[in-house]
Amino acid sequence: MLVLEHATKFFGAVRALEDGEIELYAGETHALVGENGAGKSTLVKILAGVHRPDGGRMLVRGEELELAGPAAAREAGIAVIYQEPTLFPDLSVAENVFMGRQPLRRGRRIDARAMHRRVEELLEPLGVRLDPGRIARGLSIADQQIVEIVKALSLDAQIIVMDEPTAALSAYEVRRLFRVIETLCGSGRAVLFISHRLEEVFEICQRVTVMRDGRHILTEPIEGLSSEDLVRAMVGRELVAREETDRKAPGAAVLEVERLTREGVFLDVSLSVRSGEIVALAGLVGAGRSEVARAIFGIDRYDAGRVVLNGTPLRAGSPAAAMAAGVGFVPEDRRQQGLVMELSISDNIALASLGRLQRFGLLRRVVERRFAQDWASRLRIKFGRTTDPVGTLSGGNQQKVVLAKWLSRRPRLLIVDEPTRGIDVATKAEVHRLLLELAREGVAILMISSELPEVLRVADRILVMREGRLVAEHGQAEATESSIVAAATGQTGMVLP
Amino acid sequence: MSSALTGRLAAEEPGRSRRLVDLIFRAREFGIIAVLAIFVGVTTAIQPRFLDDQNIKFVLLNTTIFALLALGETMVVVTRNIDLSVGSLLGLSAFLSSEVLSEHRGIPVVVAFLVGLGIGAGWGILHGLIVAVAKVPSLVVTLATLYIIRGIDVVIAGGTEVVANSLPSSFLGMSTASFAGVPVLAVVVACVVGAGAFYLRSFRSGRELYAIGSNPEGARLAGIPSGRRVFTAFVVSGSIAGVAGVLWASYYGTIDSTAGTNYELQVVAAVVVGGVAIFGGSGSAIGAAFGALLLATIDQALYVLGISSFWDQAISGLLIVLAIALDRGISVRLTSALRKRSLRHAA
Amino acid sequence: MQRELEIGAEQAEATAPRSTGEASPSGGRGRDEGAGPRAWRLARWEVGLLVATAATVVLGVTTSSQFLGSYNIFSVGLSNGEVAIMTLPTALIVIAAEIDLSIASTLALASSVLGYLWMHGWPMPGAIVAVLVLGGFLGLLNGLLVTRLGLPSLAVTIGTMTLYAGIAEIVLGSTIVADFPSTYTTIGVDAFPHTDLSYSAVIFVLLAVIFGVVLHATPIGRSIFAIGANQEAALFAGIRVKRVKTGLFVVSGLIGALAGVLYTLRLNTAEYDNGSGLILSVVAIVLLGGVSIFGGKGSLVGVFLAVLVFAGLQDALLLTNFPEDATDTVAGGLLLVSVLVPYVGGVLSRLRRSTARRQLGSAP
Amino acid sequence: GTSTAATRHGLQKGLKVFVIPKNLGNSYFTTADSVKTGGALLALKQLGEIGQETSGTTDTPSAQLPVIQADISKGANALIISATDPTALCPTLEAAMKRGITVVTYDSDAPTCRTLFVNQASAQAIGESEVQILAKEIHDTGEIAVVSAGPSDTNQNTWIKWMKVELKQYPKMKLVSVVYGMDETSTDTSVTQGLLSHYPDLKGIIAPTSVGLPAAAAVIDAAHEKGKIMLTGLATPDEMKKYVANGTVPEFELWNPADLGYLAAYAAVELASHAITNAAGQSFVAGKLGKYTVGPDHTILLGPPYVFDKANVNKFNF
Ligand SMILES: Nc1ncnc2c1ncn2[C@@H]1O[C@H](COP(=O)(O)OP(=O)(O)OP(=O)(O)O)[C@@H](O)[C@H]1O
Ligand SMILES: Nc1ncnc2c1ncn2[C@@H]1O[C@H](COP(=O)(O)OP(=O)(O)OP(=O)(O)O)[C@@H](O)[C@H]1O
Ligand SMILES: [Mg+2]
Ligand SMILES: [Mg+2]
Repeated sequence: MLVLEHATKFFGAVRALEDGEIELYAGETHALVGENGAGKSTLVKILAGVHRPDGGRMLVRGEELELAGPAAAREAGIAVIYQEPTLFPDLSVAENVFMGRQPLRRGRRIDARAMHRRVEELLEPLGVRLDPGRIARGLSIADQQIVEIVKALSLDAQIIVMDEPTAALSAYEVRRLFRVIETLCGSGRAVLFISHRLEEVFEICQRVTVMRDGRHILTEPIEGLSSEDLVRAMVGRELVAREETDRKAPGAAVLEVERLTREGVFLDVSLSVRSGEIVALAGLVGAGRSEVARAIFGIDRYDAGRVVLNGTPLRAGSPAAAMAAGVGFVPEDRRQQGLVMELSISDNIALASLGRLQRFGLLRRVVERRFAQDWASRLRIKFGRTTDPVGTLSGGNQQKVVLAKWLSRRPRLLIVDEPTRGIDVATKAEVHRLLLELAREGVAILMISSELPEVLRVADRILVMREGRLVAEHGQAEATESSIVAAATGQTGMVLP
Repeated sequence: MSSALTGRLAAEEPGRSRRLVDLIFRAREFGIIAVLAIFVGVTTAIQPRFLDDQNIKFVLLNTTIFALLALGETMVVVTRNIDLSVGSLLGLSAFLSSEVLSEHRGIPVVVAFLVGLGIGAGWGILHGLIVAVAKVPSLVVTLATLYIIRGIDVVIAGGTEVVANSLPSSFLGMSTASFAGVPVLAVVVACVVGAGAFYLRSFRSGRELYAIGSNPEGARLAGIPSGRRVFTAFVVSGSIAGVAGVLWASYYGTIDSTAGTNYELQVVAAVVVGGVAIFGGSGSAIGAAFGALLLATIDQALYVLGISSFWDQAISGLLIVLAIALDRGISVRLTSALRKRSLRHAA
Repeated sequence: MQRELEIGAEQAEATAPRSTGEASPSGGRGRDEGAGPRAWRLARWEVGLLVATAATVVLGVTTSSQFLGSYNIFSVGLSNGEVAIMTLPTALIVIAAEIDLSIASTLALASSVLGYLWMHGWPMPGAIVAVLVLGGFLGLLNGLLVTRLGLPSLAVTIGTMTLYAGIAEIVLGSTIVADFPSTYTTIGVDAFPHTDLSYSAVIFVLLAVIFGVVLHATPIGRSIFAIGANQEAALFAGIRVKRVKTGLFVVSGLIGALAGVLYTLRLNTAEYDNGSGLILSVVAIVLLGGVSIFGGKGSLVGVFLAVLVFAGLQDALLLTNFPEDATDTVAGGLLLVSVLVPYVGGVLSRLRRSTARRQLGSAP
Repeated sequence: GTSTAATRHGLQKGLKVFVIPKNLGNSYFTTADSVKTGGALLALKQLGEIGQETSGTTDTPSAQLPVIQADISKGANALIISATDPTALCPTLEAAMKRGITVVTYDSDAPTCRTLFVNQASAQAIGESEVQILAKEIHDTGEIAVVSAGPSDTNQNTWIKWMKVELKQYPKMKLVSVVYGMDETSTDTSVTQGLLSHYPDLKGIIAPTSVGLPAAAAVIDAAHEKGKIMLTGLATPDEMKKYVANGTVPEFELWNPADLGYLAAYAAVELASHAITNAAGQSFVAGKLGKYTVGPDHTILLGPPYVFDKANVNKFNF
């Protein structure tokens, strides 16, 4: 149905794609996997007509095509759901779906009624209730994803590309999405599915393409491959299995949260984290986990309850106070919240420690540089120079910079929100190793993660949130994926396949 | 278990909350109409003559050029851009178009409009190109041309002025003509603004302007020809400023190189007061026109009330601040209402 | 700029050996580019301005032998001092991705109030202090509206620009106060002792040094850059975003009021419309100085040079009998050229690179 | 006796003389200064001097000051200036005089820091005659208002002061308001509209500003109020021909601005050549205008203001 051969793409001097290759058949779900920066998104953007390839050719239904822009790709029946949602927050859901293709009435006017009707028709089979007339601002990430899918459906596209659609979704929503994908393939469409979660790839896809460093490595039916095979192809070397570290018994409570409430977001949340302990907060996206973390760190205010650190109540609404009390916070959105992309690697690492890098009010540059250098090498960050803008790093290394920024403050409590979102397998393992090591050194860790295997592997204790409330607590030993999902969704009978 | 939270959130019925949100949405225009009504009401209570024919006519006449410029500015602002050159452009067009009429006696008035339109469109094209192709921030571009155009005006005018006596009376009468007591020009401008608002609301390319302002990157990915749309918005804004210059000349009769100085800030103020978000994506041409009407009404009300005109600026300034604060308040409420609804849907 | 230069040079040595050990996928890139070219790229804007400054001086000297004469230097400083002073806080605010369009109106209000207080028998030092405090409050109001209510500063300060100028009008009305004591108004007549510079120019230079150090060498300065580049990330790094921003607006108000005092005393006239129209020059100079309107980028060296270019060019044109306001045209043109040059440069280098690659591709 | 002798000695040629109106782009000053209209620059040309008109485009001291300073830097021998604000300009003008530059003010004076002031008409005469013209038109009765320029404009304020004095002679005429149109056509229009709306019984308006009078006339004309509200003031004849013809403004006044500039130029050259001093009683011949004598306070008076009406307005072209 679609063939892309020898695609190359340069960004300035950076070769993002060297030999991109993909082949899609009707009715198949095809996985595209690879490490961070392997060039997956770049390949997708070439298919979408966003980037013009510097070389290679593309065949759609046997015809050679050169895409002049996103509109041309749409015309060719290719719909793309991008890694970052691309909605227009000020426009209605229906307009988001039909932007540029709104149904018209006499005199080339937009037929709003027909547009809303169409959206409702498209939503129906997905089993989602969404008001087509509401503006997109304030939609949950899952709902935003739904709008993107409806957009693809409305195009009646034969080729649907999804760039990490599950990265921001919880298990329940992933189910919903998979049902949709199955319907799509059933009707003869081709789906290109990108994900860092290999278990998903095995579950939904028939064939897989692996990329590394901008090159095509292999394309094979998924049957007969093991996840080790895939990982080996992605990284190009064997992964050393994580040795089970023996954990020390946790010490005194570092963080105590008492009946924390923020109207309409979370209610009556009480939890504690002890030194040397890793506590995971699991739940669906939108359950309010990030909000709890943000409230603890002082980004958001809360309406009731209190946060106690090492026995002392923490002033609400002040990240500075939280930091002074020894809290570090790795936020969920690396690009928006974790890093200042324009600043250099070293500036970013030092950003939370400016207070101690000064003397007489002046920053000490030499100390600052050595400091950044030191932490960068401790976390094995791959970089050219510490003065390079942090935006030039791959996703995983960016995440390590965020970690370095906080570890360098030697926090007593580290809150990590989705620490491995959008990170490849190898780096993910390294992050896990780091967290475990920190815990061994006595740091208390509160981890929010939507990835159940990660939660099960790393956490000592697992708390589950649903609709703004804590609904369950599991020790590491008794927790299973299904028990957590059951608690998170409130559907006690549900079992993962 | 979670009944308290979901129960509270589900309390609103879908139908009702939808209606509520729609109402709040429309209220962004209602708000300004309400302020206008209150203002007119209070002024009239103090000074009943505020609502007499002649005064209404004055207000409408003073609003026309202003509202026209606000329409062009709205088209630019919804795309997350700004056009600061309109005041200078109006001045240049006013001078050159009236000079053509006064130098060549007997030339048809339409020539003046062509001259004005040509000047406006020409500069609009330049702005559009620089912003859309070279991707230079429009604030910087139009700030620069604000100076440049005014300077050209000063150099061309060189201390001379066009006086009413040298202009054909058909030209001068045009802006003040009225039919059944209603200024014709006001009606024409109302129609133009209406058409502009209709275009922005009901045409694909109009909606795309909003999309560009709402999420520029998303617009690119959606295949919207952003460059072309933004370019068009600047050309329209420039053209409108050019035509407005001709109307200005017709209205005031005496034109020197200072016509329209600092007018751009008033136009932006009207647009902001009218509920157009300064960072794009929302707002309507009707709202902006009402913003212009409100500011013009306040001006006139002060004169009519005999309040020292020294108060005029302070009051419009206060109004601008209040308007954006109010608008912000509404949109925060709106967002949180929507978020709660989406939480309920997810449940 | 100096900061970048310094790091660029030393960092190259420090990092290169260590990073060679890493199998960095993008590591090959840029290693061959030495520190020199990199620093050069960063400093390009300032170097461009330096060239422009030199060109201005050459132009000035060729048009008039008096251009570098002490009287001319004095009068250039005198006429541009207040604008120059106002560019400093404006630069910081723009780097923090906000804008303060009300600073020139603060000047007007400060001038009005100074006149009002003097007229009503306040002693001069008391009146000046009161006016500076007032300026701080006006800035605080802006800051609170922006940070506490979350309003866009462009809109807020368009509003307060009108509001403050309006209050100035109410305070003084048609009154003109023109009998300030001559010990104060001497700043409009005499140069600063032992120099050819006006008092306002000397104050500008001193403030520029202070602002430069704060912006480029202190944690606060780093915070300003971080806030401007990504406010949310700055917040998540524990930077007190609201406080820093509010502080910047307060400083802006304070400096606006200081400029108002200087303006009033220099002209020995308090009048409500003092300083109207200056805001556009202030913003134009800041942007010309290489400060990004989107925030996060800029240097005070650039702004300082832009002040020199702006004032020098304006004066050179005056000496050639340009109408005074048409000189603004040239400022506008300069601004436009300054934003178009990087674009044209970008197009050219893209062209060059793509030809280079094509050659590379055909070579093997 | 000495003065006539000095004139015979002849004047220096090649003097650098700068003419600095309040602002550029103002037709009144264009008329006063330019060669075409027979103003200051014509006189300088005839005398063989290097004349040049320089100023800003807004009439504020902060726009005028850099221009004056630049002129000093350019090596001026004489400045002919209409002062936007005496106090603000004085230090600079004094600096100029200290450097031996002759400073002649015209149109608007800076009493303490100039060599000579060439006065277009006595303020008292203008204030009185404006009131008299209006009184004639409204039969000494009714509410009247003034549309002035800026609230701080010295000339207008002095004239208004004398108007108020003169009004004491007309007990049935009541000055109800002074409004400020800022010498911007659009503001003049708005304030005049405001007057009409606020004072329904208004009988007359005096607009002693060349921008305000035509703007006010246009409003009255458009509002079909002519005949009901009488209007007079100061403006150049070209701008007013239309309104004189259609009866909106039956009579208005002005001196000949070109003559004012012409006279100021002669005075400046005489002084700069040391042909005369600025002492009272010194006299000289100002070309086509004839002989003038320096009066008290180092001033020269151009003459009485000139009244324009239907009969004579079309004879003038400025
Ligand atoms: N617009 C751009 N400008 C410069 N470099 C870019 C750009 N987009 C991508 N790159 C670079 O191209 C390479 C491939 O990036 P791409 O986004 O395709 O990776 P990916 O496989 O999608 O990674 P991830 O799993 O993190 O999403 C990376 O080195 C990246 O830094
Ligand atoms: N992008 C968004 N825009 C607006 N509201 C959002 C967005 N994402 C989430 N919300 C709202 O915020 C609240 C809590 O969401 P939050 O993202 O904190 O959940 P979470 O459990 O932390 O999920 P995650 O898995 O992303 O960490 C919900 O009311 C949700 O609707
Ligand atoms: Mg990607
Ligand atoms: Mg979250």
